[in-house]
Amino acid sequence: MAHTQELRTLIARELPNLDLVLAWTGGFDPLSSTPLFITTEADLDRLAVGPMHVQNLAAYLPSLKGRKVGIVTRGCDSRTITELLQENLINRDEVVIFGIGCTGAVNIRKVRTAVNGAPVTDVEIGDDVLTVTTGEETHALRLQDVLMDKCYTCAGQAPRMHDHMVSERSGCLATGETPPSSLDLLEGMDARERFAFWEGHMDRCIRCYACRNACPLCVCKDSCVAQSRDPHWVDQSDTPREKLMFQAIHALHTAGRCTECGECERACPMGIPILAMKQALNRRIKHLFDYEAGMDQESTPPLFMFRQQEETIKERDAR
Amino acid sequence: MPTKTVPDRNDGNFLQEVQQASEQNLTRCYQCGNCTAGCPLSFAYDIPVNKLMRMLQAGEKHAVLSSRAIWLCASCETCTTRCPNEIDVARIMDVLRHMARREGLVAEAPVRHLWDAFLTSVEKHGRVFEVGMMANFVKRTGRFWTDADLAPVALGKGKLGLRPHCIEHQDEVQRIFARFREQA
Amino acid sequence: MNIGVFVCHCGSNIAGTVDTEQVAQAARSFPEVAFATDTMYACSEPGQAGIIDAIREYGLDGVVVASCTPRMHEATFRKTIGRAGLNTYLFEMANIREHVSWIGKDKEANTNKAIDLVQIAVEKLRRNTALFSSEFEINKRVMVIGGGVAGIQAALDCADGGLEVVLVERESTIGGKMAKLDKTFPTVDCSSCILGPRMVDIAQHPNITLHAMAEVESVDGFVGNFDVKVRKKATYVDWEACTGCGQCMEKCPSRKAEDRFNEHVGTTTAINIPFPQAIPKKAVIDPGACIMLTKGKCGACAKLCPTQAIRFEQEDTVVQEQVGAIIAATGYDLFDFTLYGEYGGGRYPDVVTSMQYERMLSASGPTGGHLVRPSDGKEPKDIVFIQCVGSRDHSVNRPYCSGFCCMYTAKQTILTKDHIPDSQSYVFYMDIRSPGKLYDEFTRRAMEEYGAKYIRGRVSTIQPRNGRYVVKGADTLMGSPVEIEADLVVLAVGAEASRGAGALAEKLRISYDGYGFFMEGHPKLKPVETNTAGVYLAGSCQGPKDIPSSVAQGSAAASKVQALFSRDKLASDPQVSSVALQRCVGCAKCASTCPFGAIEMTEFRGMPKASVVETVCQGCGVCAVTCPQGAIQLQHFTDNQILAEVNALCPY
Amino acid sequence: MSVTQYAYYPGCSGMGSSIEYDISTRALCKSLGVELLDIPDWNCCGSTPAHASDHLLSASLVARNLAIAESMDVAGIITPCPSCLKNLKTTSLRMQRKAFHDKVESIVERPVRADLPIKSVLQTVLEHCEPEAIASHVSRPLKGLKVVPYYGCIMNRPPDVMTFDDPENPTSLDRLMTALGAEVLPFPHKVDCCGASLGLVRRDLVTTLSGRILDTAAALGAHAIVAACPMCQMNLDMRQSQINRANHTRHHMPVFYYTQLAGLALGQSESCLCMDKLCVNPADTLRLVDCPAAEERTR
Amino acid sequence: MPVLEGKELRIVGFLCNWCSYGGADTAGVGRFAQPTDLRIIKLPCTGRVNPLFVVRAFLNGADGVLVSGCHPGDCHYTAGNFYARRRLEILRELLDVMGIQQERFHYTWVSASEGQKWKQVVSDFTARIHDLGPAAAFSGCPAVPIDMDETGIKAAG
Repeated sequence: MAHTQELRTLIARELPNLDLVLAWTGGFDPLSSTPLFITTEADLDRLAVGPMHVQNLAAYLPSLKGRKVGIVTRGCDSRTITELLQENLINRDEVVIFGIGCTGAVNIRKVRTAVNGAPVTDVEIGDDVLTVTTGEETHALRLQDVLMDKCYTCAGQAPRMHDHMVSERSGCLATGETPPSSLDLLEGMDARERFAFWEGHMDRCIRCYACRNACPLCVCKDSCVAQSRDPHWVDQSDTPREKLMFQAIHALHTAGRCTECGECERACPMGIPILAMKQALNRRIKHLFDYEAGMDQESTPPLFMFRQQEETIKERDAR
Repeated sequence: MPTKTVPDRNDGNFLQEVQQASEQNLTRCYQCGNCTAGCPLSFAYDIPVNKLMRMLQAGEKHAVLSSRAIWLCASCETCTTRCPNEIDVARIMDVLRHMARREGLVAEAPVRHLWDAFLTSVEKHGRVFEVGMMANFVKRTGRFWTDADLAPVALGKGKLGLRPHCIEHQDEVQRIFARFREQA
Repeated sequence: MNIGVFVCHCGSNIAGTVDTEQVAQAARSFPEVAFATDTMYACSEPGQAGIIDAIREYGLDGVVVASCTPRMHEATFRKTIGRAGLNTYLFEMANIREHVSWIGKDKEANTNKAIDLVQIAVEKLRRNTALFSSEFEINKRVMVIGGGVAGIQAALDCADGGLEVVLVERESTIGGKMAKLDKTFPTVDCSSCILGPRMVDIAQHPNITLHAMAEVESVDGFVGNFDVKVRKKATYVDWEACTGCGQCMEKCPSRKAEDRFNEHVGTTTAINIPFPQAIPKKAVIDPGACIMLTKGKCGACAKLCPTQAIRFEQEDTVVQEQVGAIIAATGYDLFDFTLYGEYGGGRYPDVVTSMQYERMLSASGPTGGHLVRPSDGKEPKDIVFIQCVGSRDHSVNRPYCSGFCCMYTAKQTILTKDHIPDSQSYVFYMDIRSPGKLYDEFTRRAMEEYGAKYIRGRVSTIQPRNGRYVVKGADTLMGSPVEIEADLVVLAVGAEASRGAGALAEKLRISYDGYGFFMEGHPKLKPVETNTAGVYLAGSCQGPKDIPSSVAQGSAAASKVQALFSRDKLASDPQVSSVALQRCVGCAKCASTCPFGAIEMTEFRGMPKASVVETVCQGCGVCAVTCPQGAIQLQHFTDNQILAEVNALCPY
Repeated sequence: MSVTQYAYYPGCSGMGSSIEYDISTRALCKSLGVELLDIPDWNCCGSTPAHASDHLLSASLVARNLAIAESMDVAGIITPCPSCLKNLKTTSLRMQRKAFHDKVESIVERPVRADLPIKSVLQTVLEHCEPEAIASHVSRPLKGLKVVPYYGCIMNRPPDVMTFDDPENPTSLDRLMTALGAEVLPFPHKVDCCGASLGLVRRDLVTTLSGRILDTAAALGAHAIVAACPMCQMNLDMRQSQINRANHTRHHMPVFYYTQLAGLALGQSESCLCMDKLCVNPADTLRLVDCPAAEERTR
Repeated sequence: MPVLEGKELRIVGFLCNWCSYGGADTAGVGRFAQPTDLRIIKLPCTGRVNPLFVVRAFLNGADGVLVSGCHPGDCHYTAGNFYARRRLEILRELLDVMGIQQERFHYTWVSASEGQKWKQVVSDFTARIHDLGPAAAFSGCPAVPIDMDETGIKAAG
């Protein structure tokens, strides 16, 4: 495709000045994808860009601090870069951003569910239809129905900042009515339903911490309080209580920082809609402090500052 | 003056009742006398306002409710405005009148008759019909000389209509009175 | 750990509504509790001896006392276990008096709650570690803020004791409110005659540095090592050169300057020395009134000044002072009576405040000591005094008693009679508060010997009538309203917190009450201390006070400073934050939120790490909540200690 | 001037004893761009007789009017009468408490939000038009007229309910009258009670209280009293002869509604302003306005 | 100790040492009678209150949690309660997202002199929790979570 070619050209031009470039390539089957670390021009042949290439590559940036890195970025993931810059977790002059216009990010889990888990032999992307072939059968799926939940609250397909931009901006391919997202479901519940919702999902959690490991904003690395004795926030019992406790910890640690890239949910092997918890919290933070993470490099996340007069906070009665 | 035995006062609940009905904290009163000092009608009262407040604290129900002062209060709000303890004294005077009525202890009957005449007129017409109200008041009290000297002036100036201004939905106002009586 | 639990009866204070024996019984079943007993008065000598004996007999290495609030006796018991050889931080208290026995009526519920509180104390104690203070040097200089009589006393006492003192005064002269008074009660001696010599002592004392026309700008540091920035406001006069001769005042053409010293009874010159006994006796130009500074021409004073001291171009300067202790003695302000519309709200010229009246009584005041009506200069004959103006009044948010108004009003009636023998004073009062030595006798004298007529009741309104004023009040003892026609009405205005007291309290990091008065460490036992180590209080900044009390507090604060400085080094509070290096990822979020700037970013084996400056850390714990890894922990209040308490209370 | 619509509550006296207040109020509002829409089929607020008899009854009588006004598209409810105003405002305030609100609604049998702003005509006029702006419309300045402003006891009090002007020394009428060109004398009885509510039953008290107001006004050299309350005006004006008789005084003190004097200054005719309805004949006083020198001549 | 069956519910309080703990003491000294449900954990400052302590308490079965500190502007550490205010506001929202009734959590400011206010806060909050009743506990037999299947992915066309 033309814009893949253009991207290759852009990267090739910059590559001599860079230690490596983060991009995507195809995975084990036509649905999957995997990050690609480009160090030589030869690697460029494997580069692929499209709705199936969904990992938030910015997650790798903090660990590459100190090296000169190029990164291919779409709109939502660029917010992560902004947030990382804001928290001094990366340096702007060490990062070269290759911006692409996003055409929508497919939730592979949704596709696999739609084809009943059958091995996928081919995927074709039409205008707003994903044609998936499983052996003899073909499934025409409405792209809108199989996007990642984050796409339903998309704030813009193009990155908020970039050094190079692929000129051909396709825009999101999906059209039509948005199906109900997990966030919609969650917001529609009352407290008891929500509690049962989380208990149910947490019961399935296998405590693999893939959600945390995938999170680009988790700074704790190997020092996560979920697995320490000092402090000892979470015990090792396999109960929804402890697993929900961990999710609360992660939600508060990323409160006002989470850019809703959805890596946590994408990484979850059990398909637990953890992103919805963060989206819901973010909505409320936006309402409280008129703040959204990853929008402005110069601002400060709401929990690391205060105002003496908080106009939006009203004192409440104990009654 | 008879000795009063504390705490064997008339009615221990009286203070509570007044406080509840008026939503005021009467225990705050420390007898500075500002209410009495500012009251334009102190000169006419049998019991000065500050003493009424003291008697309330002491629970002297009968004496308070049968005082003339509570009927002479003009609701001018001076006491309320100036009370250093933010007690709405005028509202308490209102509440005392309500209670006195219920207990049948109205010391200034004409005041009560005037108000009843007024309310009767409102109930009947929806608005006050001044001439009718006056007639009703005179009938209740037999005070046929009341402002007789003013009537010709007022009539001459066209200030007293001889027919009531009835509202369209008198029944609504009448129902308000009826339901109020049911609830009371 | 071998934990001992001691459940105090506090006589019947606790045992009356808590089954203390059952509490001790329950405590024995808690993990690591080796010994538990109930005791009559844990804080008494035998009570403390019992704790020490038990520590030795049962080999206890941690103690829980369930008794009153730790704010009362935590320090006591820490010392007790220290005497028995334990680290003083291996101790916890369960507050089963203020939080249980005194507020709950149901004995079963109280006992149950007391057991819970003992349990969380035990659970916390199990995770306590021995903490050790480090020592640091003290800077043995003291700053006194405020040069009224309390501050003067504190400064002189400290200086006489050999300490270096920095005295900071907002106005151009020290002396405060007392310097404005004509006479003082109950002796009716001349105020400036007794205060004047003390003020001179301040000026001449070799140990005292005086910054007048100066305000505290910021306070950094901590007990023993405060770093204070003081803003010296521009006076437009070189005080080194000014001799205080006063010639400038005579020739100054601008005579419309605010006369703050004389409580705005009249105006004064733009260049001014407030009163003859001022210390320092230096001229100051009011930039708002000075013709040169407002219109750019005049300079009469500059031409005249024999020492060429005038500096129209002068600007504020900021000086830095290092001190080890601070005494706040910022005094009070007078209630703004214009809030009372019924008293004219300031519209009636002959309704004056008591302090204005005081200036009128003073021979060095604006009327030369002649009592006259401001409106027409005539001598008043009937003078009405109204007490409790801005005191004991909820409607103006001043429900407290200002304490000294009864006394000064009595004094003013006596002085009035002395000035105008054929005058008659009337005093509207609510209650006479005169509990000092010879105070009540003094108020009686005003009535009995000087004929002041006291009327018990408040005044509802003052209305002008034919050039005089009708004062409408009540005589509640008679049970009737009263009206008095007066020539002059004096409002005995109450005291309120000094302008800017709240802002200063925040700089000093001390608490202040809803009215702006500074909070003492304990209402009875720590009257001049604050909750911030090294900051002390003297005088009316803590609450309205008369002169003897203010002086006593000034001395008390000075002796507290002397005691603090009697050591060469201070022990730092070990309840501060500390960083577990292996967990810290160097994200610096803690450093960005620390209110004290106590966290520095350092490098450890090439990795960025947070590091706590122990002497600067105040132990609030904001950092511990900020750190996602829990790498920075507040000692004695670690995550695990608090979680243990939560888990004990909520065991699923 | 912009036009703002208000629900207008004239009050019963405006239909009878203070008809000139109602008429002159409507005229003033019209000329200043305050549009009055009568609350359709409004009923009596119950005045003092209601609140002195029962607070629930009083609130219920008021609430019916609030409910009707709430169905109109208006910026608020305004009334010229302080007594009505106090009842309307007190009810609206007390109805913020749910328990009381529900009780009242159950009696009125219609939903009442009690959330419309309620103001006096005086407040509305002054908020709508700064006195300086009004001054620019004056065609017949009240030059030479010395007046004392008499607000009455409840126009501004209790302050927590009325929340308008100063409860002890209100100045709104002063500013308005000054803007119209009159000389306003410092009047100590601005908010003192005239005793009007006792007029029918204890005339002796009224003559004492009102006499004091007239005495002071006369002693200050006032040509007239400017009133804002129909009760006060009626009391001081219609009863002036009774007061004179009781106190052995010979006051001849016209008592104008401020709306009448304002109308006059803004060029409305005396007949439109119903000057003839005043009991104490204001003709001589009004002549002063035309010709300030007249006062000199009459001396 | 378990809560007294039928009498009490489990209410945990986190109080700052300087103001609210002192306010609770003042209420005690004044013998202001209060409900007995509340158990107070003393912290130096509301700035030390990790919102996760509150989450922990709720997940462990607390029926109500109360946090109280110095009035804004009066913090002994100048800014602790300013941070706390933001953290606790966000916590309120998180609790709601998690399905823990927001009403079960309250934070307020009570100074050391406000014994009367403290009594009122404790009485009001305890009454509120009793009105709400015991908090929802983990059922132990969770409902089948809403799966992706149920979100209904339709075939295009």
